[in-house]
Amino acid sequence: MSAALAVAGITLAALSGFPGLAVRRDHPAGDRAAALLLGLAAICAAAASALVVSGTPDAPLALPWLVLGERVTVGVDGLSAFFLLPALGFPFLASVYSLAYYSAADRPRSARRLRLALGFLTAGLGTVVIARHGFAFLAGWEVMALAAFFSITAEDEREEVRRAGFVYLACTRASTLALIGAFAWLHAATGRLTLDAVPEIESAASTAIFALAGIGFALKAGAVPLHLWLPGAHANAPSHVSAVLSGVLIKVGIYGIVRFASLLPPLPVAGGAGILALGAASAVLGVAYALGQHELKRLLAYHSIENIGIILMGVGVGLVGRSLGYREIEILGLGGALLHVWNHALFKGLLFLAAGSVIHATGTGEIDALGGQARRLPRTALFFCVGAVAICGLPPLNGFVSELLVCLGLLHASVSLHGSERLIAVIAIPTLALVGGLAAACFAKVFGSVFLGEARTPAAASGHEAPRAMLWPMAALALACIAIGVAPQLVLHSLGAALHSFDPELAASGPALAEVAPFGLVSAAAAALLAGAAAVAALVARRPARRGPTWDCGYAAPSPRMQYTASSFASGLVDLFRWALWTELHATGIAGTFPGPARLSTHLPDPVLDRMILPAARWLARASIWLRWLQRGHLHSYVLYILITVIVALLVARGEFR
Amino acid sequence: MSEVLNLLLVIFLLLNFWMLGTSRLRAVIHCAGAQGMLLGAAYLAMHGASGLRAIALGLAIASIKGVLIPRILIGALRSQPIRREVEPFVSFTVSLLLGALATGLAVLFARTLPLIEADAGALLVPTSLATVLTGFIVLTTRRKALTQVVGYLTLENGIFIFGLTLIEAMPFLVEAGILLDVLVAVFVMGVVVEHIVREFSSLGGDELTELRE
Amino acid sequence: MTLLSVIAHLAAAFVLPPLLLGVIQRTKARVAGRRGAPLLQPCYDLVKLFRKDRVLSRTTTWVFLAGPAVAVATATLAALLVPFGEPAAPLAFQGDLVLYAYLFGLGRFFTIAAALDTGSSFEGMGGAREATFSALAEPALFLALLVLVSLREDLSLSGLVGSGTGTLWATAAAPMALACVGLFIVLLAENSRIPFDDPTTHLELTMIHEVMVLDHGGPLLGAALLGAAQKLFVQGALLVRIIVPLPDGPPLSSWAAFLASMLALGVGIGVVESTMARLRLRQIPMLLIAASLLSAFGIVLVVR
Amino acid sequence: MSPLLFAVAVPLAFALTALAIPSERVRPWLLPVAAVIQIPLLALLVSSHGSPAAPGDDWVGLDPLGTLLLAYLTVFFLCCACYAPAYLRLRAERPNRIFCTMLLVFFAMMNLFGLSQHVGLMWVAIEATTLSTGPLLYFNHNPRSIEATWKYLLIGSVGIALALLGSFFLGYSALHAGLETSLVLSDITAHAVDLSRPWLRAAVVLLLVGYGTKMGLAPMHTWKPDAYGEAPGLVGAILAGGVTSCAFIGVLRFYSIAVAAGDAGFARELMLAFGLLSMAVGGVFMVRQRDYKRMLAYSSVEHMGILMLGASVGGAGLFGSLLHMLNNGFTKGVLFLSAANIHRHFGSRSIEHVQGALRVLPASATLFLLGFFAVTGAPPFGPFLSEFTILRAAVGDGRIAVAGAFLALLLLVFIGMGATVLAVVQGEPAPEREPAPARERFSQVAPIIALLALVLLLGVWIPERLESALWSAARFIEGTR
Repeated sequence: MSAALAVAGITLAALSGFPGLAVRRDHPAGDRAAALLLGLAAICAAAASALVVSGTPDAPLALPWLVLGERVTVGVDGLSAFFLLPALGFPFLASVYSLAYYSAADRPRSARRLRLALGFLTAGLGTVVIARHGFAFLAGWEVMALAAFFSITAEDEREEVRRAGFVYLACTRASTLALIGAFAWLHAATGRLTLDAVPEIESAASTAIFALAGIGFALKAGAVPLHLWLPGAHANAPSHVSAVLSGVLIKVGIYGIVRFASLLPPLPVAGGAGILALGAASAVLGVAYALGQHELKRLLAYHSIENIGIILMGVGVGLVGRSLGYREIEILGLGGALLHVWNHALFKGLLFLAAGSVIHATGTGEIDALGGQARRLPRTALFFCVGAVAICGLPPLNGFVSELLVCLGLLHASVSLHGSERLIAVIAIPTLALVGGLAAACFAKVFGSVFLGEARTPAAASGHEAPRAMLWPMAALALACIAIGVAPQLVLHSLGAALHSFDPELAASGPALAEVAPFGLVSAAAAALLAGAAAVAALVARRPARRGPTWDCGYAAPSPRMQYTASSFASGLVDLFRWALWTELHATGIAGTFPGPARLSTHLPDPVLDRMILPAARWLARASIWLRWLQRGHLHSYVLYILITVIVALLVARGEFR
Repeated sequence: MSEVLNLLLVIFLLLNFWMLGTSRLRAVIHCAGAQGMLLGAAYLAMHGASGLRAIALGLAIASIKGVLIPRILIGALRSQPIRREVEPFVSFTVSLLLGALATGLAVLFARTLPLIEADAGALLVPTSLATVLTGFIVLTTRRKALTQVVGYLTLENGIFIFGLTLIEAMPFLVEAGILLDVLVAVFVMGVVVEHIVREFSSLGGDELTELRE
Repeated sequence: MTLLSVIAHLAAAFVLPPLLLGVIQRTKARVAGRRGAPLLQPCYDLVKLFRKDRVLSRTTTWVFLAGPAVAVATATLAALLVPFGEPAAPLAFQGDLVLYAYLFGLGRFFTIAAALDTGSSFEGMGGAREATFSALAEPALFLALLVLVSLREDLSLSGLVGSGTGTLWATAAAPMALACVGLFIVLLAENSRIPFDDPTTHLELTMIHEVMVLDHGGPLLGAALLGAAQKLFVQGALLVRIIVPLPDGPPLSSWAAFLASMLALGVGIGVVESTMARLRLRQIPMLLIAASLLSAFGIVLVVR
Repeated sequence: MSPLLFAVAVPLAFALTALAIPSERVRPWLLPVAAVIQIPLLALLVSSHGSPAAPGDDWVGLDPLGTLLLAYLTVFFLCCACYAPAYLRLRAERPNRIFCTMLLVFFAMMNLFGLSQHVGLMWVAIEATTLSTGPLLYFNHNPRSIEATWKYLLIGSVGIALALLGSFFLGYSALHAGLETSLVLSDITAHAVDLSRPWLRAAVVLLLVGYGTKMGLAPMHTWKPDAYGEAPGLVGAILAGGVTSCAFIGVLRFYSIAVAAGDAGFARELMLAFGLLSMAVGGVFMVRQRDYKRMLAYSSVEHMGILMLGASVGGAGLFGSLLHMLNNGFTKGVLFLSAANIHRHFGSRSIEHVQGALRVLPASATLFLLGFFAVTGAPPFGPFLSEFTILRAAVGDGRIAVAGAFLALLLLVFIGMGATVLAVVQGEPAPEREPAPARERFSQVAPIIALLALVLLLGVWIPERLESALWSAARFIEGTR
């Protein structure tokens, strides 16, 4: 039943772009129909998830025919259900948002195409998470990846969009190829392609499969150093697409890692420790690079890398726990990681949507050109603030709950484990703290520079509140952030079901999630915090107020240009990490007694894409162009190639003969 | 009979050298034509006794390869009034040396392959291979399109010599089909050369390097 | 945990922090040779501020109000996680040390946001510094706590310090000492005390916390100051509970011991502030990193 | 005279008719008609010929390979032929008498190749396809097209001449072994074990190079970019989907002799080398390729490499290779025909002039783009299944390095090809090139959609009969029938 529901939802989603083909390009009916169909899809997904979580047994659905002798099946288990809900629910919110943000009337040239792409993206996402067979998985994976490409390049008339799209496309293909390799190896080692637990497999093959799949999934998830596509794609896609990308698309990479981990027998400890280290690196570098960014969406994109890092830390420590038989660590690590998947989807989606409404209102995403938006877009500002607090992992919102679980997992590991695993866990905890601190600094910077203070440019001064269609999805996401933060018990069942289908032994012998996760007291603390802050605020605001200019130590004629900019705000930390980040500084120095105007600007190129991959690609392209010399148009040389080939081949054949 | 065949083959080899050594296009074409004649003669010499069918085929080879095809090529040559030299990339001396090398290699190669006793003394296999290699030399060192057709023709001639050993295995129709194919190939190439002459006002060569990379 | 002790704890969380400030100020005055303000002066100031009307900048929004409000709320909640005079805090669960750290993060976030809300370049500068240094203080705090976690194999603050740390000092004095030094540095940094910042100045460009609340006045300033004082008190209390193994006994005696230790801490901070100079801004990260390294060394000693 | 030759005679009759018909408008319709008639004809022949697994000892016959090839060619030619009238209407300025005639002759010769069981006859047929496509390439009558035609003819003829020499060697190897000389495939296979090894090896090498030249394996691929670039899109499609497949089948037939002789190791090594080299050359030359039709040619080189690689792996790899032959053909049809539409509209093949095709020609550009994804092995299109099968076989065989190289080269190809394809379809058309808004005709797009549908279908559903036909062909080659 739940598999059928999921398939129905996926079908609805895939079809969501098609009604719009029947009406004029700039007619709003297409947008509405797409939102409606995606809404129905989300309902299907919710129903399917609910059925699974409530424990209704489900039989997988199969294609009625065999493909190359393989029975291609789909089915929904707890883990699938956990990912299915955001996969189908999130695009619905994005499509509602796009009613105003990317309406057919405003963008008749690309709205249609984007609707189609978003529909297929949703369908692909859904298919990946419910696939029970390699073929279905890969098909869904590629549909998702390609549809995402079309979504990213919706505004392909811009050069940088095309470039970002191409980088994405190359990366996603690399990831698909790695997965194809993994499945091929899986088949070679076990003789089947189904995504069911593999009873026995050589450990070398198991490691190879997991490594290949891990490369593929890490590319999609955007873990450092495989994150190269992520910032560009997120920054250049339409904002609601960025929200979907960051909210669900990159999470599919996490789903894949978790799914493959559950598929294979417990890995050697080094596997989990490696993921943990990878996660820590992603988290630190992601947030450090985010600090140096000047563009709102690119900054948010680097935070996605950071959060993927946190998730991977959870997965890593969970897998270490699984390998060594520590159930509590496994539950806390993986549970925290999975919960963070949801949470990150919620708050990062919220942040991207809010960023979109700032861009919608002012036409720019340059942080240093904005300012003072809280008075022009008060609701958006509130939502962004919720998202910012949540993403920093601060109580009383949802980000805290999941980070707490991950951190608890690490703390348990640092107490219970021995040897090098213990040391890794011990190192990971302050890393997590550092990441939290940096993230808070970064979001204080963004929130302050964009929404608070005075508008720095006329464009920023012309801002206006977003239309209702954009506000509702944000409101829904913000409410969800608060709900999970204040009442994490809400997700207990979904999370438990996901964990149990990850490792059936947990259901049999492990402690319950509710026993190890202090949800009750967290919930009480969160509620107390909200109530306390409200009470203090009420107490303080009791007194009457007068309005005046900003005092600013008595300097009464401040101009908006004098405000502390985002770049200055971050410069302290960026300078501190300069040895690792390789910041590019462009400065006109101050010299002489009466110096002229001076300028200082910083640029933070991506370490992997801009400093390694692109130069290498350019070098390779030059080398390959040099090889073109072989095909110069001279027929004589072509005939000579044939002659040489014959001779060499004859020699080879002769050599074989001896 | 084997002596007659060997004599014909020696002439064949000499024609190879002549082809590499001469600078006149017309002479090169005639060389190829003469080889075609010799081929027909060799065919008759080997299988003429086996029946009417073989005689017909031998005559067909001689007339097509020896007469018709040179005619086509000479016709293509006539359509262009200027520059009837071969214009090789390498000097004629080097061409001849290459030819000698090719012949030597062919003999060596034929030695390494086991031959049936009937052919062991005969020059059939070495001549065939040497001619094939000569065809390649003409193809790779001569500038003009027309010379390359001749090179192809020489290559084919070499292969046909080898085919002489296998008459029994070939149905008549297949044999005729092969011959027809060669004829058509040369015909089509001739047509193309004529078009090249018309488009580029030359027999082609350096002009034909527009398509690259 | 009785209701009474919860109320006592809560009351202590509100009343004692200004007193601690008073002790520090009095100590500094005494060391400088002055008589100093009365011990209750910070309390008087707070009461006075809460009675005032508010003056708000036209630039500001609700965030300006949220800053002080959240600061007080978070510090109070954090206070509930740290045992004062009893073996356990009113609120304790496995992993509450994470909540403890993140609560201050929340307060800081809103304090910085409120500073930026004014659009003033001074306050932006203060916010930037606060963000920078606290980001570095965070891992130092966790590392120091990890020393205890590794020793105690417990994940709640009450579990770590509630039943006395005497045995730890007996068995692992070196790592404990390292952790305490690290924690003390974090305490000074987080609360903008000398050598990180001079809380008595208001117009120097080196300020961190004080400059952020430049535009806050009246009850808003009162709340901000109260929150800051609570933060100092709570973090001080944690340090004290680690250093001083409280005797098992009737609540009154342990409370007394706790108060005495807090008094000593106040005096200690006062002495530090009187005898040391403020560091140059560029050296502050070094000190914080040094704190992290001290604790990390402590952990290495434990884990090995 | 075998009744099978009707499959050759009927298209030839149509070719004569085409030569005779005076109307330029009516003549192109002969192509689809001939293609449609082929369907029942072939069905009849296959069924009346009985089990296709038993080839006759005649020099025409239907072995599993031939059956597979003919069935594939019929479908493929049908789609291309349906495109022809629309295309030729666009090119009304050029007379199409020779074009239609030669296309039908070409079709007949491909059928003949599929049917031939005699090495010499195979040679005649494949050479005839070369010759009949010469005039097709020259359709545009400009200097570039004559250059391309010239190179195509000469390289093709030289290559195929080597194949003839190889065929003779094969015969000689039987002669040398004292067997009754026969160049009928089944005879050779039957006595393969006794053949003279050195001659057999030399023969297989020459045949591999010769037929490899027709396939366009690197480094004998040099004619391909020129020919595909200059040929009309329709001809490009037929070359890339038809001739190369015939040549591949030819290679497999000779490979099967080596297998039957129990001496296939060297052939496998050579095929692997050719395969990897072709993939690499295709990939390298696709990088920064500015001409999108030449790019398709290099893609074809690459896919010929994949076919070789799969065949060299053997077993399931061979099966995957045969499946890939179909997939590659259909996908190349999609790509060439949609590229033809784009080329027609923009009047240029260079990505400097052709941009923003998605805006101007939404249907054709979308098909081009989807074709690109399909041909680079994106699931769920057919080429994915076949490439995956090959990869799986390679890994299963323990040839990890080969599998790794395969994957790496696929990535290189994707990146190289993607840059060019995206440059064509994305962005805004250059303002001075903003072409007249022409509606894409249904007849211009429908055949491409049909081909793409086939490609997609083969990715999700392989009919049981097709699967068993592929398996029997693979087993036929490896002698495990």
